[in-house]
Amino acid sequence: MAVPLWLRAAAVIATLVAMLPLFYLIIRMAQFPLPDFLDTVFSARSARLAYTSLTLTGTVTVLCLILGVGLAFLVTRTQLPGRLILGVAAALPLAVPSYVAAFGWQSMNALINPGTSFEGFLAAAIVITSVTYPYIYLPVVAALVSVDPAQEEAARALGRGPVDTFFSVTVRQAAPAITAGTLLCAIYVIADFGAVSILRVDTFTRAVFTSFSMGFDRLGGVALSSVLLVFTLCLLILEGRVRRTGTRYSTMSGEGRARPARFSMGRFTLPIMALAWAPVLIALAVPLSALLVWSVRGVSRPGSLGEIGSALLNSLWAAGLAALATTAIAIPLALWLARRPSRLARLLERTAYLAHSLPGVVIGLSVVMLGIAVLPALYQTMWMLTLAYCALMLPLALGPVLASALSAPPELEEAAQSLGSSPGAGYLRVTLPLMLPGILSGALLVLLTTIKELPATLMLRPTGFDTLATRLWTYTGGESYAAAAPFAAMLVLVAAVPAWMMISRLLKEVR
Amino acid sequence: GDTTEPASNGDETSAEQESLVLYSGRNEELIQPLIDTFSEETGIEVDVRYGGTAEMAAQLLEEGEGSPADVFLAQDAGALGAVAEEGLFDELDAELLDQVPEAYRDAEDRWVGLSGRVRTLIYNTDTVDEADLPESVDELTGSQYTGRVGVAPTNASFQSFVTAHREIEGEEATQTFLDDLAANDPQIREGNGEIVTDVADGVIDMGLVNHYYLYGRAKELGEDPAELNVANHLFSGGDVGSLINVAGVGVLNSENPAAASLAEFMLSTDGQTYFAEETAEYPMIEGVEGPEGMPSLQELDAPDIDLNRLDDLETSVEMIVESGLVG
Amino acid sequence: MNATDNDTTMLQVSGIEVRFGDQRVLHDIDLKVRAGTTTAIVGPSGSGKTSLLRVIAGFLVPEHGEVRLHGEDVTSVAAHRRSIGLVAQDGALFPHLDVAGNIAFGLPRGTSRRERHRRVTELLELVSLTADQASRRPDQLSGGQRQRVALARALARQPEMILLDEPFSALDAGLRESTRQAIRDILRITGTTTILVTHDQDEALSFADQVAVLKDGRLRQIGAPEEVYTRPCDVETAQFLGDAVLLPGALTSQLPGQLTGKAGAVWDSTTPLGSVNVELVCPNLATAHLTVSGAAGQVMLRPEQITLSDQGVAGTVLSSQYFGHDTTALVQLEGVEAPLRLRQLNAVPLAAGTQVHLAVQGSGVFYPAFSDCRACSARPVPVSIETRGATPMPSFL
Amino acid sequence: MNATDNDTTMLQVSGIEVRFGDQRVLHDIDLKVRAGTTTAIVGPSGSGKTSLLRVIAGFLVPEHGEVRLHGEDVTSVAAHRRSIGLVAQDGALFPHLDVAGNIAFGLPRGTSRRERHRRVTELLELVSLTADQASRRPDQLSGGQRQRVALARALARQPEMILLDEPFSALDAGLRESTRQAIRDILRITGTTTILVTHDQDEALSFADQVAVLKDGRLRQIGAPEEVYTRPCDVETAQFLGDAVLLPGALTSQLPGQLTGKAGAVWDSTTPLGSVNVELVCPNLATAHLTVSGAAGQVMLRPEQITLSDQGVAGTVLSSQYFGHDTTALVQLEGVEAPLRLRQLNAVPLAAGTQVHLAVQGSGVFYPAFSDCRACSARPVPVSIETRGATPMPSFL
Ligand SMILES: Nc1ncnc2c1ncn2[C@@H]1O[C@H](COP(=O)(O)OP(=O)(O)OP(=O)(O)O)[C@@H](O)[C@H]1O
Ligand SMILES: Nc1ncnc2c1ncn2[C@@H]1O[C@H](COP(=O)(O)OP(=O)(O)OP(=O)(O)O)[C@@H](O)[C@H]1O
Ligand SMILES: [Fe+3]
Ligand SMILES: [Mg+2]
Ligand SMILES: [Mg+2]
Repeated sequence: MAVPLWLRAAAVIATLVAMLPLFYLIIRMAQFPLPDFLDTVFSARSARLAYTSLTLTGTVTVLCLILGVGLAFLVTRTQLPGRLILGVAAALPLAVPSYVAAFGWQSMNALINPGTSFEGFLAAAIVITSVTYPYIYLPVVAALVSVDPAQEEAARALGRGPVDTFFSVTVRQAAPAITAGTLLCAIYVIADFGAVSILRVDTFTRAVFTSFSMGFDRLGGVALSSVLLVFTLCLLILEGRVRRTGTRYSTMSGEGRARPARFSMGRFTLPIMALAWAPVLIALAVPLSALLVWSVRGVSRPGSLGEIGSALLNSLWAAGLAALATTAIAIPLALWLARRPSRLARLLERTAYLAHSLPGVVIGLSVVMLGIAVLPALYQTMWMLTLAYCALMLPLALGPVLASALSAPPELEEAAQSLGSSPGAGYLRVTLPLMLPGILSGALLVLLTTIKELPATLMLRPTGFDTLATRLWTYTGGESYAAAAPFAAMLVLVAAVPAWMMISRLLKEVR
Repeated sequence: GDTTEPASNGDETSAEQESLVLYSGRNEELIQPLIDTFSEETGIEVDVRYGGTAEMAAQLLEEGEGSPADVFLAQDAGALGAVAEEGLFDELDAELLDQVPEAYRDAEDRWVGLSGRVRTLIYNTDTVDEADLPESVDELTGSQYTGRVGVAPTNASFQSFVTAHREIEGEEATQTFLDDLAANDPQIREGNGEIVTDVADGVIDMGLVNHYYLYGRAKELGEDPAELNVANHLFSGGDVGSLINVAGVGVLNSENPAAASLAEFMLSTDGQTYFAEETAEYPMIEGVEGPEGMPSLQELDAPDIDLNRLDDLETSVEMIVESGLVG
Repeated sequence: MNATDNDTTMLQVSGIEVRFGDQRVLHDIDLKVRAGTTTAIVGPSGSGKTSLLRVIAGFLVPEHGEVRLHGEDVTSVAAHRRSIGLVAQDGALFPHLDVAGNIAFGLPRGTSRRERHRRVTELLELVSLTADQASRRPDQLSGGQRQRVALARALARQPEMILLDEPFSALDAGLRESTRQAIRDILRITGTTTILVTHDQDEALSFADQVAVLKDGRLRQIGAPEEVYTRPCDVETAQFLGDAVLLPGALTSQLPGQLTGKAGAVWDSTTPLGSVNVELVCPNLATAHLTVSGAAGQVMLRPEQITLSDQGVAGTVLSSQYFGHDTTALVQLEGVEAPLRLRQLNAVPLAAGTQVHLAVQGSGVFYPAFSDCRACSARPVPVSIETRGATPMPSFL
Repeated sequence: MNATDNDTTMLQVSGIEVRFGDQRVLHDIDLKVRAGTTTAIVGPSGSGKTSLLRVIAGFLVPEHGEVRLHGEDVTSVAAHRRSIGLVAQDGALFPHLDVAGNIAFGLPRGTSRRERHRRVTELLELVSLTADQASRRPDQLSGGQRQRVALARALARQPEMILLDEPFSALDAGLRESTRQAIRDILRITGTTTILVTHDQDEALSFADQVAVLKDGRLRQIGAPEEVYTRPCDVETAQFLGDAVLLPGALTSQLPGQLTGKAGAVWDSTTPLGSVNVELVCPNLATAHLTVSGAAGQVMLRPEQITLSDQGVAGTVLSSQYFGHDTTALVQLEGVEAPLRLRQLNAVPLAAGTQVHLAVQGSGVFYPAFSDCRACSARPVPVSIETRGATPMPSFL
């Protein structure tokens, strides 16, 4: 069915606005003298950084895949005792910012093995994996919950055992979700700064940051960012290859489907439970107990409850606005992609991922330039901050919103028109309500990621506007770990709420 | 303060002018109480943005002339130099500048130091014998220190130190020093704070930091600085290892008289005493006590260097990168 | 209710042509529907039925041709501005609204709360649903109930015309017939002009006043149900509308009272089942030289026209199938290649190998072996496993 | 091919009981299937057909009862270790594999490449698919082709037994019959024991050697197709298997040669259509006092048993429906409340208002008005719009 012109226009405008920071990068790159650019980009150091970045991304992504898919399988397809609690707990590490996790691991290491240091490639891989795997786990749970169980039964009736069936049939059905999650996860690793800087692994993103702090070399930072974009482009092309076209609309009737068989683990129950719980517990317990240790050991005390309260409210306000705006941008683009994916629509979608792979400081600087040059009145207001968040978070919202648009049957829009609704009213009265679960998931994901965001927030927040993340930064910067602890705890707690909401909605299906 | 410029639209100017925007690259915990006192005393409202010194400098450079900032408070002279180079700072009042020794301010009067910090070698008193400590920073490349020294090469203080090294010892000697240091299995850290923590925890034996980290740690732990298991070691004989650097301030919008008032306040006895007490840094004006347990600014056998020349960070950074200290 | 004027043409579709890319999906479609009547469009899967409906509803703009409602050209009027209701195959109920919400969806925007309630109650009653069911969600309804809600929703707007796209195919056999009857009654009561798309010929024949047969994007035949079933214009149509027995035959002499070589002429013919009266059906069959005595072709009979009779032609039963209400048997005649099918009501299935004697009741249809008719293609159709007809035996494993 | 030994019991299911939470879905099911035969399980939606199939396939472990294959108890053997193939309603083809990949999926793991290719080719041929179609994706196939791929995939494993869960319901009427016939032929050729689940009684009656009627989780009747159609054990079963004409009746006298009050006894009865021979069908109907002369009840006839006859009882035609191959008419008799339906083959529909005279052919079935039988419930069933039977007229808008 045709996509109304205004909808396409809305999608283009909204997405372009969200993509403005990318233009900055291009403008800045053009200003950078070509020989210097080439020198910076094609140097031995670059090669070293690229090698580290790519191996770290590869390692973390593989670890996340194993962890994410494995946990999703255990939660949705087995009779493991307590699998629902496991299911919820496994999503919560998403709430832990990578810098808090890295600090936490270091503190715990100092406590347990005094005299040793916790740093380097392996440490970074472990820490980043521990907070990134939910990017794969969540969509895979969603996909596994909706995979047609009839196919699994067909495989079993053809003589295949449970594990065999999972790998030869189930995983293949969940493949689009898995690749999409893997993409997000890989891009996250590429753009992560907090953990790699604390754990001292030299990646490209860290190099971008250091070129800002070493000699205030903006252009060098920008030049290096272009390499990040190239990495992401490669990933996007790779994912585009793997991603299957052809969309399946969900059945409208909602008739009770058979539930997938859930396997008993027999005598392996205990070892498997241990294996499943270990990473989840470690990912959660290490940073949380570090916070506890901080607050017990230090003498610095946080300000009043009021300070925590206002930081919390500010966080929620900023992240809520970001979630609202980002999903609002994602909706027309998702509808367009779902109904009539033209080349332009697909291009816009891919571009959305590009910005997500840039370090927050680059996005921050680009919005600074934009604000000063174009909209000085809005500079350092919530609007500019929200714009930066939109640019950073769009792919997070786009994923679930697009999935829900794909599963909202287009026939219903025609039905609405045949009942006298104009196409626009049809979207509003029928499609949007049906997309609500996906819109909610997207908004929640943006919300919880925005709460954790720091570099762009610091640069663009209205003067005097303190969020949990900036407060945490203030106190850790002043070495006041005890004062920082409640903010970190609050940050994890607040982010855990959307994480919990998302996963519990999914797990309703496998109860 | 007085309005130097005739008010353009009549009536409500003075109330309007009594506020200013401060970009602070220094920590809020440290700065905010001082600002609060300033506001109380002068009635001038200060909107402070806090951020990292480097990120703020980048942001200021990006904002250019359109920046809403009136004053920039920076952690180190290099950042001030970078912003000054872009021509974003206005000239400061000579009367104000005269209070500060020439060594600690910009030659072209674009910024002024507010507090001084000394590079030291912090060491763990349990694992290191005082006698084993080096006389000069260059000795750290020796084999007896292999794998024992913490360095934060991406930190601005370290970069300023390298710049000073170049000024005093020459480019070649500096490159050799950096190469040898990099070859001596240094313990690379992101910041000074981490080096101090690791020295105290016994992860590493010693590290190149600023003097006041010791005091910060004592404060956080609620202990007497002298009781800690870490101590500052000063290089002697004007060794470049004990460079004195400053945190300072520059004014971006001198049309706002409140900006000058703030700089003035920070260089007042009250302001300087605050810095000395809170951060254990060296005050810049005469008549205010320096940190307890440290030699005074005059007593310090500091290298003879013009801080104005520390703004050429670019070459230093190149050399650091070249040496491989930064990945 | 509007549109009860029985003598007007409600809808006139002419010269419609639709393409998807290179593929022409509808060719030169002409169709006239009178107010208050029911038209069934039948045809195999992919023949273009849904496309034609979408042209009428306004979701598809044809390349050529025009759609007139009450004589007014609406070809380029947007779907929501035509007074045409559409009921999709599975009802397409809005899953986020309850039954009452779904029905009220079609009411005009300004309708007051009270009026809305009144209309919904009225419509619920019309489709025999209880007030208790009004607050259910679509997924709590049975298939038949869902269909009726979809119909009520479409009727809420009081459209002049309603289009039903295979409304019963999702229902099981038992439900299908009762739902079909209920809906037919409702449409009669409200006097709504209806077009029903189906690929079930039983449904088309029993539901409609007029049946239009679509094949490969062309309208092959339009007529009353009895006419298209007993006098299909070509072999394919014959096979689509039910089991067809095809016998080689030759015309012998024309029966008196008809024009020579014209459609409607009745001839006598010889077939392996003896002498059978046959009709010439194609209106375009104006080539007299094909319909002379001795002209060869195919004679089409329906299996229920073949009866057991002591004086009939002898044959052997190959197999038989029991359907409860009737039984079919495949019988091999001497000298005829393909076995022929006969249908018996209320009979015990004939055992394979039984010797039977067959006679013909009523008249058949004659298709000349060669025809230069352009409208229909009366060549013998290759019988594949997909078409309704004899099934080739698969080769052994 | 395995399992061609015709005299053995392949599958024996006994005392099966299945619960979902509080709801008992299957009650005490006993079923015996002989090797090489085809059994159809019919029943309305929700009656438990799929659940029974899932118990047999091993996807559902029953609360009570056991499943025996070749006499061996497999009740708790995992699904993939039973040699039972399953073809789900929509085929459940793997969308990520092409046709050949889907078929090869069922081959044993160690199969060599060449052998794999050979078997796939063989199976493709068996289900009449071309090599060209082997590389298509499932979504590029028509519904009928998909069903045949699903069957080939299930047959690749050479299972002793194959379970078909409503395999034809997704197909349109034309395709359905040809696919049905093709699959029946394949199953016969391979000698595979088959259980077919359906809610289409035509399909059950024409496809199977044995029909089992399931209602509300209980097996109501098991028997040959003719038996369950002509002698259904109760009114509900009668209505489920086709149109049923129910007349009030009273027994008059038993015909000689049968045991009094036993199943199979034939009596004479009086009905509004005159004297009709009726049979007593329920094997549990051992209560002689209910089957004495004068006992009242219902007489069930099939519409095709009622014929037009000059000497018959007079009635008025209310309406008639044309189905092509046959025509049904609703006739109102004097003094009988519900109109009765009659079916005519090869006839012109009777116009409403026509006076007709009706007679009965063959014998009917008698259901006593009250029965204390526990196995079946021979009470009159309330006729709703959902059940196959007369449709109440909806009230006017
Ligand atoms: N959007 C489209 N793009 C390209 N081809 C189309 C499209 N819609 C339909 N077709 C093609 O047009 C032809 C007619 O389709 P249509 O849906 O009208 O058939 P139909 O008679 O309704 O079939 P069915 O009984 O299967 O519903 C088919 O060959 C189909 O593949
Ligand atoms: N997993 C389940 N949980 C709870 N109830 C179930 C489940 N599966 C089936 N049921 C219930 O069991 C009953 C029998 O279901 P079953 O699927 O066996 O019926 P069926 O005869 O196959 O129906 P249909 O013809 O609609 O396929 C139904 O009432 C259904 O709602
Ligand atoms: Fe009984
Ligand atoms: Mg269609
Ligand atoms: Mg079922």
